[in-house]
Amino acid sequence: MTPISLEAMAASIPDGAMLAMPPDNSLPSVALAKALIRRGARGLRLVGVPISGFATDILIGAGCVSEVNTSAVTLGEAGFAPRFTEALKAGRITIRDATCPAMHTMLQAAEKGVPFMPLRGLIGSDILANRPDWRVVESPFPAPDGSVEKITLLPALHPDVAVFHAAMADSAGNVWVGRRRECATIAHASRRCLVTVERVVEGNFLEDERMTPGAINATYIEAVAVAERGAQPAALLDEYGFDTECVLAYARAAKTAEGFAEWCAEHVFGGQRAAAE
Amino acid sequence: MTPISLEAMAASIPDGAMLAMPPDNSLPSVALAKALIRRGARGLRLVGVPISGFATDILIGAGCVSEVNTSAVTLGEAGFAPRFTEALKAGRITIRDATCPAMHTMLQAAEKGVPFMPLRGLIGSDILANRPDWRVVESPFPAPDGSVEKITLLPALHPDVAVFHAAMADSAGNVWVGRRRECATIAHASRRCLVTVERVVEGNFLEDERMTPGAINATYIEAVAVAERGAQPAALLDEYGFDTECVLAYARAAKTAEGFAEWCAEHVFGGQRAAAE
Amino acid sequence: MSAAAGYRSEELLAVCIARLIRAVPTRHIAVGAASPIPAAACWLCVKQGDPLRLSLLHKRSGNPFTDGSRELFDLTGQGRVDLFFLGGGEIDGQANLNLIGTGDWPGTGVRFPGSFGSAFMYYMAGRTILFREEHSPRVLVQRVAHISAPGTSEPGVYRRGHAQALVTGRCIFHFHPERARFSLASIHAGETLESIRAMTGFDFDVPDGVGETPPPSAAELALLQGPVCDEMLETYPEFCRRVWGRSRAA
Amino acid sequence: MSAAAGYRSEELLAVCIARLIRAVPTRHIAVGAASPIPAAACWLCVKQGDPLRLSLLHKRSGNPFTDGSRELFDLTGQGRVDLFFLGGGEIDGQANLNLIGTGDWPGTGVRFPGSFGSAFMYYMAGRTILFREEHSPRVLVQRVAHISAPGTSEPGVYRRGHAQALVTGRCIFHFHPERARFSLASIHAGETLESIRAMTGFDFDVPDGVGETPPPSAAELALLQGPVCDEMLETYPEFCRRVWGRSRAA
Repeated sequence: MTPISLEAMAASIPDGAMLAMPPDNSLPSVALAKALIRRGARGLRLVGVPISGFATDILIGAGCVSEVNTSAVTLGEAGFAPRFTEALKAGRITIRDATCPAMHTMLQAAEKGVPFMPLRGLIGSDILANRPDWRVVESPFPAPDGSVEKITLLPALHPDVAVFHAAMADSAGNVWVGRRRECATIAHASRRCLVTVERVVEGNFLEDERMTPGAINATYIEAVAVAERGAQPAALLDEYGFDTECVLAYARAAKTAEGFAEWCAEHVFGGQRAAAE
Repeated sequence: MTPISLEAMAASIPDGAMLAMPPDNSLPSVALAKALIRRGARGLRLVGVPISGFATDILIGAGCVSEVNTSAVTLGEAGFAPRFTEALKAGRITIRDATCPAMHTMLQAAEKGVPFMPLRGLIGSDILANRPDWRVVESPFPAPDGSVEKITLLPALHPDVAVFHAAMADSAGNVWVGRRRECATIAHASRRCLVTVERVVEGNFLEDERMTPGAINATYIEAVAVAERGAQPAALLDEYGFDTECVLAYARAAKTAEGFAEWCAEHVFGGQRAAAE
Repeated sequence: MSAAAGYRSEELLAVCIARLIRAVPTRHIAVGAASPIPAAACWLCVKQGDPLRLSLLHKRSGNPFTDGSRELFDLTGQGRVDLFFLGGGEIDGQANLNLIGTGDWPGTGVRFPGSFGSAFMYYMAGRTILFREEHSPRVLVQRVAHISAPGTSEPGVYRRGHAQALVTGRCIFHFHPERARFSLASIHAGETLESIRAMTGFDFDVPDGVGETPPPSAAELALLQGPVCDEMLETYPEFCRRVWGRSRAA
Repeated sequence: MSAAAGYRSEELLAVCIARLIRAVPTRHIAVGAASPIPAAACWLCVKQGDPLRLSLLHKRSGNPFTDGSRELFDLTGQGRVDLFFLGGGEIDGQANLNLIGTGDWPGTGVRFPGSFGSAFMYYMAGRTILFREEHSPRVLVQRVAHISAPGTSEPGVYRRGHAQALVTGRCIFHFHPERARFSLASIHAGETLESIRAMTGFDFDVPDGVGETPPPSAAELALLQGPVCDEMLETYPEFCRRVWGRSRAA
């Protein structure tokens, strides 16, 4: 397994691609999001797994995004996602609102190779009223009280590319995400899977009973790129924590387009130049 | 977390209970199956996850079982399961035949708290013709070729008790099953979960990023009992292998009711007395 | 006001929520992306000795979920979550929640972050405590602009639970799903029925004998400032710094 | 016969299957609870240098599945499995498989172990090679007593693949889903068209020029007896002992 460069990975994602990306508590590849900004990606359709965070906001701010299919866009303790909010108001992006288990359900339907899966809840929510792709049916199985149950069927969602940041890849191209199994779900559900990692280690996780439960088989992984601290400012398992100060500073800067542009110049473009020196 | 005794665990499973048990390659608690034979359990309804193996055959042989809901009953390389075959012919047990992903699907529907999940395949199989609890519907979503797709909905299956043998429990009552995640599925899908383990270790798997991906949270676990080599003759991850000689000897002995009774006297009742000395 | 009373507003609200938790037998609480105050309330119950299991979605080390982020929803679908917390950019008198925004869909006025798991959890948890510190006519409205999650459901829709109560910075309401209305339960110090009415955009019932919300006890405050804060430092560093002036050791 | 020919029957069959694998571009093969002969065929292709990915359900160390035993079926549902193997207690001329039994449902005559994943994998894998060593009128029947998995499907049923071929101890048949019939492809040494007809319970087509199945080459035999057996010792110890007289080091 030979890693490719981060920039080559970003170049392999075409404009308009549908990208599944986990949020800040779940191994986002902020490194790849920044590389997509540097390559000037356009028209990306982002899928929140099940919500969206920092990486989504910077991609929106940089004009890379046309649509977000998610349950929320948030910077957590740092508050609302400023570039998302601004772009939505300005009509530059479309949001398809969902609720967390609906995102999981649509991705699991794709993982299982079924055209749809049911989910309770939803009925009576305006989320449902605004999702013409979801269908309310009468369950052919009686409800626990014997009555006829109305339930919503959600179609399988097949992203073009799953993107996340794993702790490690091994010599066989397997990657290790620990308990963050939603990364496995999107790897299974998506047509392609691109993974940035902190490091590549010798050996094969599948041969090690301690490592294999947190591993995703190379079967699903198209390419790996090394990006040290590639989830930052989000956390990576027990390796590094969430950088609250960094996100608070971003939230302040990104209140305006100018502030965002300055932040980007330093943290997206400047950072790369510094790293290349 | 204080382990209970194997015999107390067997005593807590009432006659007639529906038990989900993984097969020989997936951490069966043969120790608890033997304890159920010793306690003289009756009318158990066994669920194969997704097939059934050695533990199922000995429970059937000992007259503990009224029904098996499974995709196959087999001793693997040792051939047909002799007590299953004999009991089925004699009309002492009922089998509800399924196919492997159907078992997984019914259990996952219970895990997800939905009344049903769809599965492709099945249509045209006599398995479906003999499952009045499964329903063929027209999918409200068009097939890939745009036509109307017929698909089968399978109802959620909620076993009364999930039973398996884990490598370890920790001080907090979490158990570790490594890559055998079907054990997590039945723990989630079942009303109760009883686990035998090789050993109890200090600490908390959930605090250890390396252990937590293979752990099942104590939330789902009602009780743990220590049973060394409790999966034998089946394998336990990298700790011990499948005992082919033992299963071949069993298969030969259990061809007749007398042979089975002798095998039981030695390996189910005798083994206990020897261990108690 | 609160400072003069010897406790902070956040502490009173955590204690209010803890009392609501203890009012109903509760084995298992899940805490999602909610405000840190409900998390503090749960830890307070634990530190008071209740045999509660807490599943904290945003806990980093020792996170209880080993089956990915869907496990919280699966767990709740299974009926294993007795209590969940929700808030809302708008909450109306029928306990409908709006986490979407104001103006036309999808929030052309003010856009909120989104609905998170509300459109499932509100139906499937055993009960829900609604929490919103800001108590004003812009938050507590007659009718939400958009329903992320409805307060009640029509027959034929599987629903396991409803709102138990709504805790705000000014008072506590109880919710009555059978008539889809709130009733005033207690009024925090410094407020009156009239001030509550003025700041609430929806109608609510007022039973006889509504009194003042009891303040936190010294024991409750000591627990909050000590062992509860200890548990929260990793997940809610900003909150702990702001409310209790404490930071995590490096 | 085979012994006289310098190879074992199992070796010929593994080589036959390997050639069928290589006849179609194949990236990924899953091997379930099938006989060890298909597993040997897959390993033979790998050792011959094909860039094949093998997912072996019953491999203990290095088992490819990290999402539990459902992963094989999910993987196949996703369309990532190009080839699977199935057998059957009975196989009929329309490629219907019976893994249930004979007599009335559920097998009051001879009861087989059960259908395993056949009622899904046969539809959802890119293609299936059917394998059954016993070639007799009791196995290859005009019409199976019960259908575990049908050879073809009606319109409106999602189906990705069908049987590519049926390999037996006497011959190789190709399957033609558009007419739901087998055609004879080659005859193993020692058999004739007449002997095949006599031992086959179903009708099949006989194209012009059906010849003898080519025997394993010396290179194929060397690979089977050496590196292929090495890979199989852990999962199929009985088979390796019986066919190649080899046991695993303790």
